[in-house]
Amino acid sequence: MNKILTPIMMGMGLLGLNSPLMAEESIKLGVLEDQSGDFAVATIGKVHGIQLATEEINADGGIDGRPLELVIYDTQSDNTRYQEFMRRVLQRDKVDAVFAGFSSASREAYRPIVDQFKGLAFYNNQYEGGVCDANMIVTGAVPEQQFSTLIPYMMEKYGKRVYTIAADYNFGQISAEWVRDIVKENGGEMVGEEFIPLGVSQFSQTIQNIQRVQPDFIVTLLVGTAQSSYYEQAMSANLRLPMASSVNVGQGYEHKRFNPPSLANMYVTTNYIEEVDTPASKAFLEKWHQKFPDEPYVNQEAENSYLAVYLYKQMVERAGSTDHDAIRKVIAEGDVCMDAPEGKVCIDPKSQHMSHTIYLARVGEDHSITFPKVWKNIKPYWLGDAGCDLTQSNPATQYTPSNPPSKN
Amino acid sequence: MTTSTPILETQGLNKWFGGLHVTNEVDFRLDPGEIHCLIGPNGAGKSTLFKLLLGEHTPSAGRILFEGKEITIEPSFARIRRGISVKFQVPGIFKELRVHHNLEIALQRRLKGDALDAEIERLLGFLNLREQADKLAGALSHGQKQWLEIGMAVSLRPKLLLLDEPTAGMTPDETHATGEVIQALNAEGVTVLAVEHDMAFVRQIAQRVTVLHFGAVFAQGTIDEIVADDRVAAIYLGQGYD
Amino acid sequence: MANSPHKMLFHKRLEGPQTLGKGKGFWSGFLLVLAAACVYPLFADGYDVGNNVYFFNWVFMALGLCLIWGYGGILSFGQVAFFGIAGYCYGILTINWGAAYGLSLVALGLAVVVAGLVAALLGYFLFYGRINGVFLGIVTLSFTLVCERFMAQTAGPQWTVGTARLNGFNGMGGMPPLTIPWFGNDIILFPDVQLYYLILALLVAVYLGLRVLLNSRFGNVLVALRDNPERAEMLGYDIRRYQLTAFVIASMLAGLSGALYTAWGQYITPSSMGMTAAALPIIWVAVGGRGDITTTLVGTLLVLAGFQALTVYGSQYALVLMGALLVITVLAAPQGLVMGVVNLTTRLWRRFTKEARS
Amino acid sequence: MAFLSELFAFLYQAGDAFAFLVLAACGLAIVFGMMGVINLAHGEFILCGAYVCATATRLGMPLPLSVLLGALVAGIVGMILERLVIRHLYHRPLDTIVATWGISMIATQGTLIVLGSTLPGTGTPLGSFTLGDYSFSQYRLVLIGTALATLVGLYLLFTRTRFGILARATIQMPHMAQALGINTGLVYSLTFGLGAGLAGLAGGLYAPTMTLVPTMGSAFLVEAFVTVVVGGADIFLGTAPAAAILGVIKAALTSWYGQLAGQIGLLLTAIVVIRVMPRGLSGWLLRERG
Repeated sequence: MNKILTPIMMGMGLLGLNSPLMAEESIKLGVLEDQSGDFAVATIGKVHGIQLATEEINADGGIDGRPLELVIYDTQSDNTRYQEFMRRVLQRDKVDAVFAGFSSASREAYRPIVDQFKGLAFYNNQYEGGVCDANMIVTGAVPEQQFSTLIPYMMEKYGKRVYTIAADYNFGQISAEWVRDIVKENGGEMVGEEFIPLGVSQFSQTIQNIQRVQPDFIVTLLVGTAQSSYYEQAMSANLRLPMASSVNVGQGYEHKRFNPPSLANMYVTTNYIEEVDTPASKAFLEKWHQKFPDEPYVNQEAENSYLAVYLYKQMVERAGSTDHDAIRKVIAEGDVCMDAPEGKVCIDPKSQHMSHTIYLARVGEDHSITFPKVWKNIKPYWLGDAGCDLTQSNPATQYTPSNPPSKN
Repeated sequence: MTTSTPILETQGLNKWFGGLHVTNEVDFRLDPGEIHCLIGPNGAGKSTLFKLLLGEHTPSAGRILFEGKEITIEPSFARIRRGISVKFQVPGIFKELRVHHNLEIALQRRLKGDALDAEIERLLGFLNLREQADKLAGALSHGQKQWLEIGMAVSLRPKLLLLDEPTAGMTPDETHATGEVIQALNAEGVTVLAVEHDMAFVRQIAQRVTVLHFGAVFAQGTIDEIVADDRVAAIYLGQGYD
Repeated sequence: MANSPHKMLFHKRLEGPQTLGKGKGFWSGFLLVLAAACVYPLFADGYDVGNNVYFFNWVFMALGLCLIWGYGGILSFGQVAFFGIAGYCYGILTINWGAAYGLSLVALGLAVVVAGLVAALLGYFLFYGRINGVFLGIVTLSFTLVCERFMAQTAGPQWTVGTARLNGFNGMGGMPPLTIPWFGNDIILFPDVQLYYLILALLVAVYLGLRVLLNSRFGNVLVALRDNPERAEMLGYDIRRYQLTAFVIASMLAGLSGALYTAWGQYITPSSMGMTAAALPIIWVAVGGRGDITTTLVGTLLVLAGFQALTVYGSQYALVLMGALLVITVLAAPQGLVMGVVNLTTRLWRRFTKEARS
Repeated sequence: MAFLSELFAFLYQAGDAFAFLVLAACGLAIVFGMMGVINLAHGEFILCGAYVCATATRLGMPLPLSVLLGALVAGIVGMILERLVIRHLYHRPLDTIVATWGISMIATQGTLIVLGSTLPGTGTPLGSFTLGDYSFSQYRLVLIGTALATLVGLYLLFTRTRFGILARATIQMPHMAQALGINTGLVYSLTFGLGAGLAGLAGGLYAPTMTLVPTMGSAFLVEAFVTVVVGGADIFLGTAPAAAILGVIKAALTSWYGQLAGQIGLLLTAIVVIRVMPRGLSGWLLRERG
């Protein structure tokens, strides 16, 4: 049994947990995040967010008097590790809930296992949307929240000729589909759409293709460190068109990492970034930096992860147990809300996704951030409208706009 | 003798490597049952001719016939199955495998079960390698490696045996013994074509000799005729004839 | 050995020059380990059993790679391509057919066959084109990367086979696990005790089957052509055919791994055919000892368990330690760590018995 | 004019792809072609060059010097690794794959642990110029020029200098070279160091244009391998023409069918070329001479 305890002890060592709370039976949370490999840039903050929330909750008496315990594994940006460790936390460590996954592929890798063992998993990432699964709670933003705000704003401000470059996989393709539909609805025109395989780092040709058609603005849905080389290369070829994105800045804090002005004039919709200038946000940041003084950036996923722990606390306290059916009954009441650092958020009972405050962040010439617009209480409406209703049935499937739930 | 179907025949055989003409219009006949030696100075094209006969190179032009059937573009293994066998100049054995295992691999296409074991035993005795049967072939002495390879080549029961400098690196005694083995095989009906430098050895075994020079057939005849040919002496003198 | 009389053919083939381990000692040890493996689930929890099934899944691919690389001298960097192809096949077939009436087992078989057919096609191209050495490694690597990149962009709805969506980079899910029809009450093989016994049985069958194959005439030719292909050809063997056969068998084993993995996790992704995934089987086989299937089997299980433990306890240092393990293996125990240990103990044992005798 | 600017645009793209392939591949080609070592840690030498270059630039060193410093450091690291690891593996080419893979894992993850998940960039120097409808980065022209200069430099190095001649002699006839009193160990070290240094050069040159992360080397590796395989063992008769051909193929496919076609086309070209010319372009050009 020693084997199992070690990572838990490590987790607690980090949290400085030796309080008398230990006497009570603890609530265990599994944390599977990529602390090494390709995705580490954006995910280490997620683990910190969970640790910070856990420490605060434990200092405040735990959940219903029971302390929180973290079981943390490094999934190395490797899907097979998610499969191994999801089984481990559910079967061996018998955790009450799991916070897991950065890439959608990793989520799809562990989802069958969560479903098999009737686990409860929080996916705290912005993603392409569409997961309709009773065992999943998604706290990240989805395309309808980010694009239904961003694209009309951009079209109004810059014009109706739009060019999309997107990573050539599910996230990019589905997001591009959303952009296409919204552009059409608003009477605009897609003058180009280009999909870039993951791992591509050379963009001269793409830059030329864009120059050929002269769009009013570009939607950049590029993912991964190799693809983010695009901005530097576009800048050096003097391609200075306005850009719109749902994925940059808010996740990989490119405006901090790249030399200005390569990201100048980029507009991003995000549910949180550390520049958000509200009292709640400032207080949150202060706590964060006290605990993790070297944190390079607090991104939207870090905040999602932080608030997810509090949401879980609220649901368990209202349900009076960690039992999943009891928790889902609480969700079905439709008022699981909290005041998060970003503002008020609520869980939508139909899709178990979350409503957000959406900030429009604009990157300036010197890579400073301004917020020309803020939308409050933007709901994840699409899944519910399309026919996913987890209070009625659990299809445990991921839908896309071109592959919606069958209505019957 | 030339009236019967030759066991091996080449017609107008040519091979170019880039601009290099290494086999030049070679018309060559080998009669069944003879021991024939191929000589010529270094770079005369002997090895290339061997490789063409074995199918390791494909000719640029010309035909190769074995027992009257065309084999010009047949892959090597198919030629071996027709009854050609070869012993390479650098011993071609399986160095990482044990000696008896080498022989087993050579024999297993023809024999199996007890007959295979018996034949391995017989060959080990014949090759004087019984004590080394469980050694790795790579650990044998040079002479023993040569013998092992001859054993493997012979175990295919070939009709035609190609020998590429079979006595290279051997002591005079070993050389002589090798000659006797070749003659014994020949007596059992195996046709032999050997590339050889050692003229004493050629004299010991050869019934006919072909001289190659610049890739072409330069002279052909018995060993005495060849030795008497001043032109042959001249091309060899240019090369340092020993 | 040369004059050992031929015993029963099967027995003779189970042990021989190409495989380590012979005689009563080895086989009683083998039975002991097998018995231990059989009763093990009685003493372990569901997680450990399922985790072991996960490890077993990969061993088939490692054994296949050992066959072509260790015995045939052909380093294929692309075995994971067949892993992925069979995995996707299993997914497509079972999503369309369902798992009733033993159809999931039929799908497993078909997936392996498809992997074999693709391997036959690619192998024909390679071996009959006389491509070998490092070039073969690069072509097979390119092949698997093409497969990966192609599958990664199949997220759109147009990439659907029957009712199965390929689903691009996110991977295909939703296929049923292996299911055995049982008098109207199907046994669903979730990664637990039942699946454990099925995979264990398969593993024993494949292991013994490979031993027989390797000690047969086929195995003889395979090691011969690794050692000296020219000589092997000049003994009348069509070495291309032997290489191709070995490659197809190895690829079918990789396919078996892939289909089992897909059934195990109900999930398969293009990353299974990526660069990192491609290197893993080579690491297992190299560290274990590619020269022998037993050391490969043991080594693969040890490396898999070791790397997992490193990831659990070594956190971010795991990858560094794995890398160091590889470099040290290659430098200090070129035949593989397990093989090195075997050799060392044999040597010590000989010395010990010699001293005891004198 | 429109036609001319389109033509220039295409040539610029092909040249850009060519430069990337040449710079990514030439270090690998030397190590593989001359020493028979498959260096899977090639990408990590590129990483080393890029990181050193970026750091030096941030500390105020002019970019050309930083690039050279990156190449130098990568070269020295390469020589050390040759001494410690590669040297013991010359007779086991397949084992070099395994060992260098291990080194690559250590280097990538080690960089992540020590230096963090990313390094700030330095920005691309020089400006842009406009021709017709398009504007182009001037730095890319510098890259193309550097690629050509590197090829010329290597040619001179191997044909005109004592090191080059000794290196070729040593690698073709190691025993003979040893008998002649050449320090063959040193020659091997220097050759491997040269390969690593060229990788570092590529890293330094591309550092301003890319995101600097520990895994950045992998962006180069596959394309470098494809170029070397298509080219075969000889860098001048192989790598350079292969890079040119592949550059044109990639630029054409990317411009007509998108990036995916460019990527897959590159890999398929490699497979077909190997089938038709098992020893690469240079093997085909020098075919069967030996």
